[in-house]
Amino acid sequence: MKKSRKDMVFNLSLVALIFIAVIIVENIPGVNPMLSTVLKKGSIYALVAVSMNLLNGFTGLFSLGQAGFMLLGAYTYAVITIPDSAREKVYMYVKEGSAVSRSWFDNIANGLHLPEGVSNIAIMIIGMLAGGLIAAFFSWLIGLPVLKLKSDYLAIATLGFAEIIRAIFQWDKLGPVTNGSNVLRNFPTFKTAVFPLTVSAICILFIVLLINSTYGRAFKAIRDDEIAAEAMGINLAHHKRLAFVISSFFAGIGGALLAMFQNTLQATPFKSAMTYEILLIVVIGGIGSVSGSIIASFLYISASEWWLRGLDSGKFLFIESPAVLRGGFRMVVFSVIIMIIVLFFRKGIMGERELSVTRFLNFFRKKDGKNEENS
Amino acid sequence: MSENVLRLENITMQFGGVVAINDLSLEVNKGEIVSLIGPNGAGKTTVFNVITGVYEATNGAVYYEDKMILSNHPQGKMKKMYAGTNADKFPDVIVKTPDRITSLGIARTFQNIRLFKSMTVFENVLTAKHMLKTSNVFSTALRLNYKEEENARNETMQLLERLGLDDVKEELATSLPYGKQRYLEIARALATKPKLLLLDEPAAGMNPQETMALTSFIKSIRDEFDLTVFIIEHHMNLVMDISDRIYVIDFGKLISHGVPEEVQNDEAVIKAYLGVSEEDE
Amino acid sequence: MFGKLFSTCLPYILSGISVGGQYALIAIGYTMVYGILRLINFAHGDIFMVAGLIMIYSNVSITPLFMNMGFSAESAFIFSIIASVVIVLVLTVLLGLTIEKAAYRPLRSAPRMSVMISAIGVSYLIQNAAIYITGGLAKPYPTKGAAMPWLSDQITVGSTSIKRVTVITPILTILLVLALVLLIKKTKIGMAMRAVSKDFRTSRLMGIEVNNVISVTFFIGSFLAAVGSLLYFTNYASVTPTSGAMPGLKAFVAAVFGGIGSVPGAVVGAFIIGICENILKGLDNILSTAGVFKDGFTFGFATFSDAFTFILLIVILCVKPTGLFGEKNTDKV
Amino acid sequence: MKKILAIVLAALMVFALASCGAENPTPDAGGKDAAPAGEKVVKIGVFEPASGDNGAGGKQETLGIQYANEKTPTVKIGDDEYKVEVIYADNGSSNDKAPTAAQSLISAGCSIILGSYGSGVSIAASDTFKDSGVAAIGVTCTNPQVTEGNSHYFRICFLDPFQGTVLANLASGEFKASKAYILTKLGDDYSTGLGYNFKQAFEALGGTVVEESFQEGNADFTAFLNTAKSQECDVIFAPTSTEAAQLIIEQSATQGIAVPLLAGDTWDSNVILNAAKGKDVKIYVTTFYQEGGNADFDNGFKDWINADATHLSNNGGDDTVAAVSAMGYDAYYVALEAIKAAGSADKAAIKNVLGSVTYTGVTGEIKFDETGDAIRDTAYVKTANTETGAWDFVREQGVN
Repeated sequence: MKKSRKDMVFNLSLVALIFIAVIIVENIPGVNPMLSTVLKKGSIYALVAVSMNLLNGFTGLFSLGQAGFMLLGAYTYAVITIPDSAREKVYMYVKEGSAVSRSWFDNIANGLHLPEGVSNIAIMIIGMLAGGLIAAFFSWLIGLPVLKLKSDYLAIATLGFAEIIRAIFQWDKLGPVTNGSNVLRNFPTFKTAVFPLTVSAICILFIVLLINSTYGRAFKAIRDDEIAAEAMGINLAHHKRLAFVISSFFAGIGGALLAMFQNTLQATPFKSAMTYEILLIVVIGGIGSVSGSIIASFLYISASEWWLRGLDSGKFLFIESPAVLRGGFRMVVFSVIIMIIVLFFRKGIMGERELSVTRFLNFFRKKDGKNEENS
Repeated sequence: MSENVLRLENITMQFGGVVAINDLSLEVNKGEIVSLIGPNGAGKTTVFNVITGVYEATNGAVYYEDKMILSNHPQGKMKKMYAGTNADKFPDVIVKTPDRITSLGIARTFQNIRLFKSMTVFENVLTAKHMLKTSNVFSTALRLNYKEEENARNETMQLLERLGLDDVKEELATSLPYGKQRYLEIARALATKPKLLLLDEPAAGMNPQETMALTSFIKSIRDEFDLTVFIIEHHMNLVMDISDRIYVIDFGKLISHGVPEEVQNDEAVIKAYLGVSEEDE
Repeated sequence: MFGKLFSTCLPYILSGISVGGQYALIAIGYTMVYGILRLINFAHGDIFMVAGLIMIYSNVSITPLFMNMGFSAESAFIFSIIASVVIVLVLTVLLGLTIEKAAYRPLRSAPRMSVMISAIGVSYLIQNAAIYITGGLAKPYPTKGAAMPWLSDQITVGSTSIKRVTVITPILTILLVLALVLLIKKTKIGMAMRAVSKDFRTSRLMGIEVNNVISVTFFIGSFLAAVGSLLYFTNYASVTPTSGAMPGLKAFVAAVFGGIGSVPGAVVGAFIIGICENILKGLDNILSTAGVFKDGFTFGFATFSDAFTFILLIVILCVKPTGLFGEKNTDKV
Repeated sequence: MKKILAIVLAALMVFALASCGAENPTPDAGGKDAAPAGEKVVKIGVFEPASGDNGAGGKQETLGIQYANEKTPTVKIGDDEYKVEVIYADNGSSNDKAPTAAQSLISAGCSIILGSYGSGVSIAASDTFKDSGVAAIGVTCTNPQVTEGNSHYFRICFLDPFQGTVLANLASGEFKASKAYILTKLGDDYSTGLGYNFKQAFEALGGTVVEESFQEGNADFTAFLNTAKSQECDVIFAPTSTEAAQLIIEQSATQGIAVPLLAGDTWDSNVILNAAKGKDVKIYVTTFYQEGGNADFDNGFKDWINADATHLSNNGGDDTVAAVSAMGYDAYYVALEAIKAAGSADKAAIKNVLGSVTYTGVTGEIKFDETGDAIRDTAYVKTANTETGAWDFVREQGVN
């Protein structure tokens, strides 16, 4: 009890510290703006990775539908929140124009005399929640047939589901809602990394609380041994669906955040490669570790978007060799690192453990001890 | 006076062309300890799997506290292949998943220990308490159910103390010695607050001393938790010691039943056991 | 009326059969590996793509060799194609075996999820390496001019003109499959394969060299993928690093549809998927020819030509999880 | 073992962070850092795809910029001679990679951005440029949505409505077509946008259209071409990337498609010429520049391409001058003009004057209207000569 409370205080103060640091860093002129980009994308991927971990790591359901649910969340968000004044331009290739309007919200906001900043935040939150709920609803629907399937069949069925969703969203008959395969834009977006960090932190906190609750134990029981879990009175279908729906809800929110991050939205990038990317983040972080997924997300995004970019453009650290370090080399190095982790460090960074102050201290204490022995 | 807790009627379990249980009927009365024995491959575990809903019986019905909880008759392809009897006796089809059976008050242990590998001893037992919770997923995540959670933890602690597992409660379940793992499985089953406990070879792998301890342990929990116990076992000493009544099956068929002495002297039983070993060697 | 409808449908069906044959050759690799290792070899589609790239690069580098030997440009090209075909087959098989050895063998006792993740990682690696090597651009397959002279000739079936490879593909596929079925049914190694797919551990106890059997499986799978790649890219003459992903997934679905582990099942499934997908692409046209769609109305079926495969997958998994020819496995409690 | 690994990993991270700090310096420090001996540097960012579906086109556009940079590596601001450093970022032809690629240019301290080939990525990166206050010059992104409603995105090429109309005029005038088949790629703004504009114009001219679209990664176009054939369309319009174009050309030759294939500026590439060579196909494209339009540029560019194997392979293996290369070349000089006009390397100053910059380049006179679009009223129509494997000039075509 005492130990876990100590950890909680530690973790919360760590989160608070990070927030303060981010706010300070973002406001210092001259600090590399790439840092802010990495924080934004990293926090979004952290949320999506943790939600995938809830399913794959904690419940033992190997689902590859993450990109599909993100797509649902992203589109719902965009379609709901584009201001009516911009719709005509956005839906310019759709004969019927946009079938959705946000006048209901604008009327309420005007009626309440909300200042623009507040109403903007409000519609963003409504849009995100709607995105999460739509994703959750579809996951419930698809969960009815596919959750009965065993491991790899489930994986391939959810992968297929994501592809189906992508095709539906590109269908021109749905143009008045989805704008067909054309780009959606002009929806409200965030400017600072504080917004996605806050949203992700709240969502991840909820997931952590869930994992540590009696439901979380039931999920882990299903992962460890389905038959024993069932014999202990845990309804498999119900709990699997619950994990699936909750995971998809947060994937939907993550998708909405990703739409904001990208400023524009199209269905094309939400393909299986995106799911694989998130899965690999989960693997690097450690399947079954929330803090692992978070650390891995930030590491992955910083490395791929920032630190290793030099590998593509001929200059990296002290090496200058345009013939070898050309376009695509970064991703080759990256995938080799991933394969090494998958093959030789199968537990990833954290294994199934979580970041904790006691373990942190023990780590150094033991290490010191070792050093003493050596010397 | 002796009230039925569990009653099987004409249960037949057929996998493809193989009849694993053939027209088996038996009953377990309240407060009794009843054993199910038979040579290897006789279909004992299959009986447990049928009772707990893991397998759907091909034909027959299961009653719990005189209420029909499972019932089936040959359907579809099985209609033609069915090799058993009494195909028309059970018109109803009642199917329940194992968790529903457990929530009725029937808990079980497994022959090949199935603990939750990644969890500690304490968590293993606590997880079994999940079934009894009344709060929904949101209130649990937001910790609005803290009273219930605390109760569950306290009860788990008591249970561990009673079974002598409190000193290892923070250890990983799979790191325990074999015998303790068996006790943990029983503790986990007890955590669901059952009325009927199904034990699948609880003494497998134990030495004579341990087996003796287990015998008295089972008797004591029966009294303490007001249980009825249905047990599959190979250790004859334990069976003879503990059982109020014994059922013997071979090739899925009931070949004998009665109090220990009767069964011990039954020609059919002796033949079944010796016969099999002859063929084996 | 029906004559017109038939001539409208025919080209779709023909290209469906052709692409179905190519899917079939990939699907066999999936179904055999899954049958034995219970592993979806996500990298299989990429092996197929790499086979295409090997063809391109080896042809480019070998043609000058023959020219230096004094052959005319024309014949140098043809010799080079023939030599390249051999190189493609050999290198693709080597790649398949290497992947098995490096990425799957070390994880043989690991949980299934780990192996699958490793497969996804390999696929990721191959695609990224291909992007690096090709510079991310589509590479034209050597079919032009005198190259692949016989396969890419035009022939006329009914009223449609198609490449000869379209007709050759299904025939070659069926011949290869017959040979493979014979191999599995009649030879010793085939028997070992069947044993391993039934029960991994017991086979090992019975003295079967399981690792050898698995290697043979990967050998056959990669070989057929290379043949499939030759046929596929002769038809669709350009290779991109992601060329293998979709055909790979579709071939896997075909394998599931036909009943995973069953070679004839995979072939039947592949043809069904190939034909359905192509008909779907032309369904708007067919329906308006038939008079069902009037006044230029279209539904946009083509949008769902890829998604259809997955709809089919989900339906088959829900209705008959074992596929058309699959066998049922029950878990023991 | 684990611990050592963890420590090594942590050390690597710190190291990487530190080295990046040095490698991607802040805009102010940039000049001094990269160029020793007090040389002043102004940075131009090139936001182009080097991989993905539009990789081939993006590389050719980049070549034009590279060539221009090598020809004119310095710019005079006031009295100071500044070195022009070109920074490249690959947007992977993909909208989800675009914002980070754009951000990497900004964090490298670019004063102005050129690109991108492909409208979708330009739209996706637009807000990133806007937020940082840097101006961007679209080289060949023709979708109206790129410049519309903002003050930082300019472009030197014509727009889809213009190009669509030109092509529709061509179809109905030159080929007397009354029914057109339009094949676009799902999720590609360039493709769907141009397809839409063509349809509008063609229907206004009294024609009818059959529209279909294909999924990304589709390799089998025979089904689509069959539809075009059996619907008896007089012309096929396929505004696609060159990747798909190769396959469309190859397969329409096999299917014996006799009607002309029409396409927009993307098809003006030697990839198309190579695919069409020796085949029985008729291909017509509209484009920005006709090889031979400026002999000095053509010869210089060809020599430059032939001198370097990497350039040659980036240009698709031969020395054909793609229109996008010429456009890239011009864009670079427009950027230099803007820097000169601003009199500083400051991105805000450049943005303010960019709208009023005029320049006469190899592709003609470049002048911006109030939305930031180039004022252009002619396009060049070319046809692929399947025997020589070169473009034949057809004519200049305007809207009327």
